[in-house]
Order: sequence, then C-alpha cells, then structure tokens
Amino acid sequence: MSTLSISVGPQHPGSGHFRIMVKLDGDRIVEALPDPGYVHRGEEKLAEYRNYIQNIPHFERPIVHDSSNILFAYVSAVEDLMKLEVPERGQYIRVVMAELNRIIAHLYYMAIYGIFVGHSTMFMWPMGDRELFIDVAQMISGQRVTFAFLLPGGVRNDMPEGVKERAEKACDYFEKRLVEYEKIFINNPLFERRTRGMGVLTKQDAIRLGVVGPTLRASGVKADLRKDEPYAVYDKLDFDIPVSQDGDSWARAWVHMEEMRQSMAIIRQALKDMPSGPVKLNLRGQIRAPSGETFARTEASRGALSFYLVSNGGMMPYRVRLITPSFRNMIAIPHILKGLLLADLPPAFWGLDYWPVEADR
Amino acid sequence: MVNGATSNIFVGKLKDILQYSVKAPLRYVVNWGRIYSLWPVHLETACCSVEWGATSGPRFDVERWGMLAAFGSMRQCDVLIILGTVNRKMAPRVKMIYDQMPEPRYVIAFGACALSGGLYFDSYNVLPGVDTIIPVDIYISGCPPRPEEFIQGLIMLQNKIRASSVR
Amino acid sequence: MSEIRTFPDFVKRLVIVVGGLVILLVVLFGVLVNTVPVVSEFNDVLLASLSNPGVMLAYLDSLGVGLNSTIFRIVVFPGFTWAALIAAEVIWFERKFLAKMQLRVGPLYAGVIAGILQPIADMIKLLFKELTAPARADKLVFYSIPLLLNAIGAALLAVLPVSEAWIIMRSDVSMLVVFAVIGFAPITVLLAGWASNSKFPFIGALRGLHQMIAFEIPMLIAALSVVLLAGTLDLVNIVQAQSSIWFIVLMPMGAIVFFCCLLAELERIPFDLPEAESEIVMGYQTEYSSMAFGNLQLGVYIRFYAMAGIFTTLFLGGWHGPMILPAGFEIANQVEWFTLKTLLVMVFMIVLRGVNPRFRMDQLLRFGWARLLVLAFVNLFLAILILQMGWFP
Amino acid sequence: MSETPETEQKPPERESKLVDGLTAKLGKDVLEVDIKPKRIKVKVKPERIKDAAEYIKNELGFDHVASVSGVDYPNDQELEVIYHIAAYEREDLRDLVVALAARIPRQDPKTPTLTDIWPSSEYSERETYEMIGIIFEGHPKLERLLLPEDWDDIPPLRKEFKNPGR
Repeated sequence: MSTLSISVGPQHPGSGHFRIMVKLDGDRIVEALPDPGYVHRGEEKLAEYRNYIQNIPHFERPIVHDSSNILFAYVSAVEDLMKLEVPERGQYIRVVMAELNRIIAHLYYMAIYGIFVGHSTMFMWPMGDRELFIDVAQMISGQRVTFAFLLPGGVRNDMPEGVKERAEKACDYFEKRLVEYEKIFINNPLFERRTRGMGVLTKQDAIRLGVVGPTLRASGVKADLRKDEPYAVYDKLDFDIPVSQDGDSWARAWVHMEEMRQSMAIIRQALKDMPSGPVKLNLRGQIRAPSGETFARTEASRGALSFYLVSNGGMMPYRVRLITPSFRNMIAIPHILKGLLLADLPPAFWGLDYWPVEADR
Repeated sequence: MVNGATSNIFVGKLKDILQYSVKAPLRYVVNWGRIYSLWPVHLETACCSVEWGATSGPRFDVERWGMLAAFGSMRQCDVLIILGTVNRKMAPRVKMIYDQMPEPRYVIAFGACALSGGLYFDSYNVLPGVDTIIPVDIYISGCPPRPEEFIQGLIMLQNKIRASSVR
Repeated sequence: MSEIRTFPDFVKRLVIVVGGLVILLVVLFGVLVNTVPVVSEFNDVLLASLSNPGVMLAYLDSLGVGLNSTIFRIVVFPGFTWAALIAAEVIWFERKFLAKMQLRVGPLYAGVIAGILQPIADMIKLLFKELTAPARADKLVFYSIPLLLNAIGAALLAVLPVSEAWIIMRSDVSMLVVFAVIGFAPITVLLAGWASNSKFPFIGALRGLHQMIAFEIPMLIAALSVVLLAGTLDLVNIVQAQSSIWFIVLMPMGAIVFFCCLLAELERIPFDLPEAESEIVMGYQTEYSSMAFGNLQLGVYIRFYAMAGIFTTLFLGGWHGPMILPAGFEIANQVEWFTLKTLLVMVFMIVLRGVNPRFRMDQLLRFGWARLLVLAFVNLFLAILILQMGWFP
Repeated sequence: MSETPETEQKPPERESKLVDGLTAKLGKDVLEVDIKPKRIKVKVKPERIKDAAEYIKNELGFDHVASVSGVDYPNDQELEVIYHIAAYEREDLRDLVVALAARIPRQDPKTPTLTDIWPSSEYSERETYEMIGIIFEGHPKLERLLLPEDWDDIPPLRKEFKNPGR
C-alpha cells in the first residue's frame, strides 16, 4: 500500500505548536502520530529551583487561559503538605475564579473549534464574549490572563465592590448568547454533518485510555472531580455534570457548551452564598512544606489536573510532577484520528481540546 | 559646452529630479501598502498565542490595520510573530519558516519569553530570546503582553516601515 | 532629497510633480502645435470640445479608442477594469461585512473612509513582494496559472450582457461559450497544484478538480432548462425572454441548484474545500507568493463577479428593472440594474460565508451528485412541462 | 512520613480495607504502606510491581493510570517510579488514588512496563523514560517524546543535571 505522509504542523493553520505525522491512503488517515515537545520548557525541573511562592506564577504558564484551575491543584498540594485550612471566603473566591477561568478556557475552545471547521464567525464571537469574563476576572485579580491569584492559604486579595453585579450582568448576557451559539454553530446542520460520528471514543476506550475532562464526559462517563472528590466548597454548590453518550466530536463541543452554563450557575451561587471573613491565612516569612509527599488533583477546564509534590522540608520542592489533562488526552489522538478523512483531522483533533503548551509543560 | 564633467553633473541632476518625482512618491505608496497589509504567519510557539487570539478578536480587532487573524500560507505573509517561548525543538523550525518567507519580512517578538527567555531564563530547553536565531524588528514585553501592547508594537512596526527605504 | 512621511507631504509632492509635468506638456504642445499636423488637428478638436464634448468623443472613436470602440469595452467597461474594480471593492466589502457580522470593525485605517482602500493596500504590498517559486516547481506552468485564471474570468466578461447594447461580444451561442470557459477552470486548478510540486497544493488541486467536475453537470442542466424556456442560446435573448417574468419565479428549484453550483465552482464557504485553511493550508494557492498570488485572488474575484452576473442573466432577469433614471439614459439604467442585482447575488454569497462551516469532500460530492443532479433533472422536466403546456409566453 | 497523630491512630477504614488484600497477596514484598484519606501509597519490591498492578486492576478495579512519575534519590542511589492509579468504572472508588511505587537501582534503572495492564500509561512512561531515564522493559514504543531530537545530555530530571546558570 502506498501512502502519502504529510506533517501537519508546527506551522500549519490546523495544528498550532504541535505536529501530527499523518500517513494518508488516498484521503484516509491510516496513521496519525502526535509529535509534541515544541513547547517543552522543563517546568518540572525549573520548579526545583524555585520556592513555593515563586512557583506560583511559574506554574500557571502552561495553561495561561486556565490559570486559576492549575494553581488550584498546586496550592491544594502545598496546603495538603502544610496542613493548612483555608478560610471559607477564600475558598468561595477560589471557586469563582476557577469557574470564570473555565468559561474563559471553554470559550477559547469554541473559538478555535470554529476556525478549524472554517466558521470564522464562530471564531470571533467567543473571542469577543471571552472579554466579558476576562473583565470580571480582571476586576478581581488585576490581570488579564495570568492571575497568580491563588496562594497557599487563600487568595491574594479580597474581591472589590461591584464584582457581583458585573459578573451577573456578564452571565445574563452570555446566557442569551449561548442560545445564539447553539443556533449558528452547535445545531448548524453543516456543523453537525462535519462532527457527528467523527472521532468516536467509546466508553470502554475512554476508560482504557484514561482520558479526562469533557472528552471523557462526552464518552458517557459521568466523572468530574468537582463531584467525585469535592474540593474547596464544591460540595455546597448545586450544579450538574453534562454527559453525552455519543463520544464524538459533536458531543465534545456540546459538553463544553453545557459546562459553561453550569459554570455560570456555580458563579451565581458562589457569589450569593459567599460569607464574609478573611480570604487568606496570615502566613509570615518563607513557606516551608514539611517533608512528605502528596498527590492533589482538581478538575481543570480540560479535565483532571494533578500535582505530585515531594518535599524534603526545604525551601523548594524536591520534585514536582505535573500531569495535565492535555497530556493525558494526547493518547487518544492516534486512536480517534485513525480511519478518518484528512478533512476531519482539525475538528476531530481539536474536539479533544488538546492544548500543546499544557501537554508539553 | 557639454564635456565629461558637466554631463556628469547633468546626469546627477536628472537622477535627483527622477528621485524627487518618482522614487519618493513611489516609496511612500509602497510603504503605505505594506503598512496596512501586514499578514501574519500562523506560527504559535507558546502560550502567548492566547493573547494573540484575543488581539484578533472583536474587542481589539487588529484587522482595523489590515492585519488578518490567521492566514494560511507563509508564502504570502509579511510578519512573523513569535508568540512566546521558543525552545530548542522549535528553533530550527522558526528559522526555517523565517528563511522561507519572501522579502520584505518583519519579525515581532511577542512576550517576555521571546525577548529573553522570560520566566524560563534558566531552563535547559528554552532559547534566551528569539533574536539569537533570527533578526527581530519589534520587541513587545509582557508575560503575556496585553493586546493593547501588541497594537502599540504594531504601530511601532508601521512607523518603522514608513521610515524605511524600498528596495 | 526630502523624504515623504505623511499623507499631506505626499499630496504636496504629487501636486508639484504633476504640475511640473503639465507645464512641460503645455510647453511641448505649444512648440509642436504649429509644426506637427496631428498635434494641430488635436488642438482643433480640443478647442471645439470645450463647447461641445461630443466632438472629442467622436474624435476618439475615429482613433479607435472611444466609448463605442471594442478596445474600450474590453479594457475599461464592461470589461476588465470595471470587473477588477468591482472585484477589489467586493473584497473590501466582504471583509467589512464579515467583520460587522462578527461584531468587529474590520478594515478601518487604510483609506480615508472605513478602510475602503484596503484591497489596494493588499495589492500594492503583494506587487512589491519577493516572487518565489518552489525549487522543483514547473516554473512555466507555475507562473502562467495566475494569468490563465484571470483569463478565464475575463473571458466570461466578454459575453456578459450588462445591457442591451453594451456587450463586448454578442454571439448566438454565448451560453455555450460560458460553459466552455467554466469547464476550463478545473484544469487550471489541477495544473496549479501539480506545478507547485508540493503536497498540500496537490491535495487541494485534486479536491478542486473533484468538486468542480461534480458541480458542473447539475449547473449545466439547470442552465439548460433556462435555455429550453427561452428557446435560445444567446444570453441577450435569454434576458429579453425574461421581460415579463423572471426565470427564478418559474423555476425556483433550478435557481437554487444553479446557485449552489455557483458556490462550489467559486470555492466559496461552505464549499471552499480546495483552499480549506485549517486542513490543507491554502490548497493550490499555498506556494504562490507576491503578485502571482495577487493575480490568483484577482482572477478568483473576477470570476466571482462574472458568475454572479451569469446567475443574474439566467434567473434574475438581467438588466430588466423599472426605469429610475431620466429618459435618454436607458442604457445607464440597464447597466445599473444589472450591477445592482449582481452585487446582491454576491452579498448573498458572502452572508453564507459568515454563518456556515465548510463541507467535507465526500459529503460535498454526495450533495453534488445525489442531490443537486436529481433536483436539476426534476427542474428540467418542470421546464419541459411549462414549455409544453404553453404556460410560458 | 509526617502525619498528624489522629490519622496514624485510626487509618481510614475504606482505604485500609483495600490495601489489606494486597498486603495479604504480596506478603513481605510490600515494603511500605502509607494511608491518608483518599490517598494510598504502596511501595513494593520492583520485581513484584507487575503482580501488584494486576491485583490493583483486576481485584480492586482501578482502571487507569493518572500519572507515572520518577523521583531521583541520589543519596540512596535509587530511582523511585510511582504510578498514580485511579478509577472511572467504579463510582465509589473515584475519589481514591493509589500510588504504586517501586525503588530501582540508579545504575540499572529497569522496570517492567505496565502498558499491557493499563494502556493509559503509555505516554507517561515514555515521558518518564526520557526525563529521568527509567527504562520500561516491554514498552511498545520507548522513544523520545518531548525533548528535542538532538538531545544528548543526561535525562534532565536527574538531580545531577543542572540547568544552565544554576
């Protein structure tokens, strides 16, 4: 069998900082191997040279548009080692930031999805609506993307006045927009034709490959760490886990869409229920974690994100192992791309929400 | 009388007149075209591409200056935006892409990592700035830079093009 | 040597240079006016035309470059320049309109009003860019394709009846000419991909070939029904046959089929598979740089205009429309109606681009062969029925 | 490991019940068991890691690997390989993470691959191989993943590897 091998990436409109080596038989993909590493920056090694506070801005770089969620796992790990109990208001603010970030990241996903199926309007709309939530997050933290807002022992500062109104306004507006998104994108017959039945990952395969996040939930596994292993105050909040049984690219887009709705519900509740009080513990001086090890994980926007932290009691971590959801979803890329047409590569691959910076670390 | 010396002066004057009447306006026109038609190469090197996405989004809309959001082929593009960290695996590719772009080409280093390595200054796999491999026209600092900073950098690049001569 | 940095400077310099040129010309004219007979004859015409412009027009006609001459029609209106102008502004309009759909501003700073000079800026930039070709490309074919594509678009302009009288070439079989020219487009696309000697262009070219061939046949059949009803192959006669009722009213199905085929032929979203950016970079245009790419784009947009014009001619009644200009301007009225309808068709195509993702190859082919072809045949039978029952006058 | 007195006195019941079967099966080969709420760490002898893995998968029902990590202990001349294993299928186990660890000698860092038990560990094992130099025997594709193609230094996460300027 004669095949044509092409490399999609790293300079390719459909790949980003990443390469897929594709072997084509006619127009059909017989083999697709991911070739990551174009953004590998050695985060794990660098963390050994930085102390626990210096690591905070450093660890949000792999997922800049989901920075609160990755820091959530990191600070949980440090707090677990140090046996810290975060004040309740701090936990609520953390949840608000995490959910804002989830919406921001999901909107980025929708935007890129749009451009990958050739729908330029769907690139621009989410990019514009993202700014609303970035505005809210910016009000709270003072930054656009890299908030560095979560610290061991709480959050950096309390919320200013007017966040609640602003956030609710954004949510009100965005709920209306989501209906429009459904009309123009998710339920667009052409989009359904392109993505229904594409890149199917069955429930068994999803479990076997250990994929995480919306990809997993689109395959019919109702697993979400916010419910399964409630951290912070997620057990006090009422929300739903959208699950689809289809396991295809369309289902993944749909799950992202529904999760944004749930995130908005969480934000509303958290802002309503938020108690008053301090937002952080008053930790003085250098933070030193006692020696030991811990494995902390949170549900980031792309799925379960875990930190394995080994400390020897020094100022700096002895070893940090960061496993990101994209890295775990990478294993599904050759699996779902095999047998598809070349034209299905961008939508099927982006359906996984694979973000190379996050996977390479 | 027309002898060697005077004819040289005459030719020199003619050249001056030609330059005055043709070259300078032409240069202005060509540079004007280049200023408002900077198409970026779609090369994302790291996490700053998120902010680049926001920059081409509705709120900051760089298409106002004629810059397209994403363009397919590098053969038609003018500006290579280095979106963040360039590591040792990406560096040969960046160089190759730069070499393949047709003249005139401009490079914008976007983000602290592209300037100097940024947060990853001591990493084993990150270049200390992209200007170690390709010449850079405009440096935009920030980690990641805000879209406004990118627009400022874009206007700086436009000013640079405006003042440059046409080959 | 003073440099030009700002727009006022540029205007100042332009005034000086143009003024100098005019003075030079006047001096030259004054010297030659009494010595060379052609110049003095021109001088007489010039003086006469100050009171009556018709003299000048007649003089130009006698030289063979006047308004009624073939050269003027081919080169300026309704030929290439006119089409290129429309193409350029359609590019601007497309970007601006899409931007508005996407809640953006779109081109703004290039040009005085709303970035209207954006395509000109792009053109200038492309014109002064380095021209490259892949090392192992077939250079002759590679460089001739952009011109060929332009030629295809321009050839369609020749038979486009913008008005009853203003037509470059009137032929009894102009419909056949249109289809012969359209049938040539896939070959250029294939050649472009093949000559580039590169993988993505080749895939794009194959896609283009499949797509265009698949949609040519329904297109032909949809047009055939029009020909049947009008009883002529001449585009002018087809338009005249629609003086009472447009064919889109009689055969909406045929119009839809023809419109879909038009989208596919022109590689517009949702049928832009041959240049699908996220899949195969830019398709067959990937390796083109500089003005070769500019020519490709110009050719594509001229074809866009020409095909929209053919749709107008076949289904939307061509130049027919109420008389809104004062009497004596019948031709201008016809031209204006034709252009308006054509632009409307183009706008509709652009709207579709804003709200749809693109098809996939197999879906596209199925759509072409299994849906449109059947619809086209049904439409043909309807046309025959209308003709046989004598419903059409 | 440092633990508060309460948890030392009364290890969580559910977790310890899960581990008991494993210790019963492997006997003396289980070197260390560390139980915290929702987190279990089991350190076994490297040659029994496959048996332990099979037990954890088949008997306990943990069906995927969340992460594979390697930790360098130059003082002990040992490398520790740790599999963090979690469950999707059984909803009652979803909040648990079992860490299966083994210490292997630094001079000869070889350990059997667990990709045939948990296919989800494929890329993590590859990364651990290139980052810390643990050779997973029987891995289907033990190749370079993230580092550049021309990398010719020692694996970067070894402690004797120093970043430039440090």
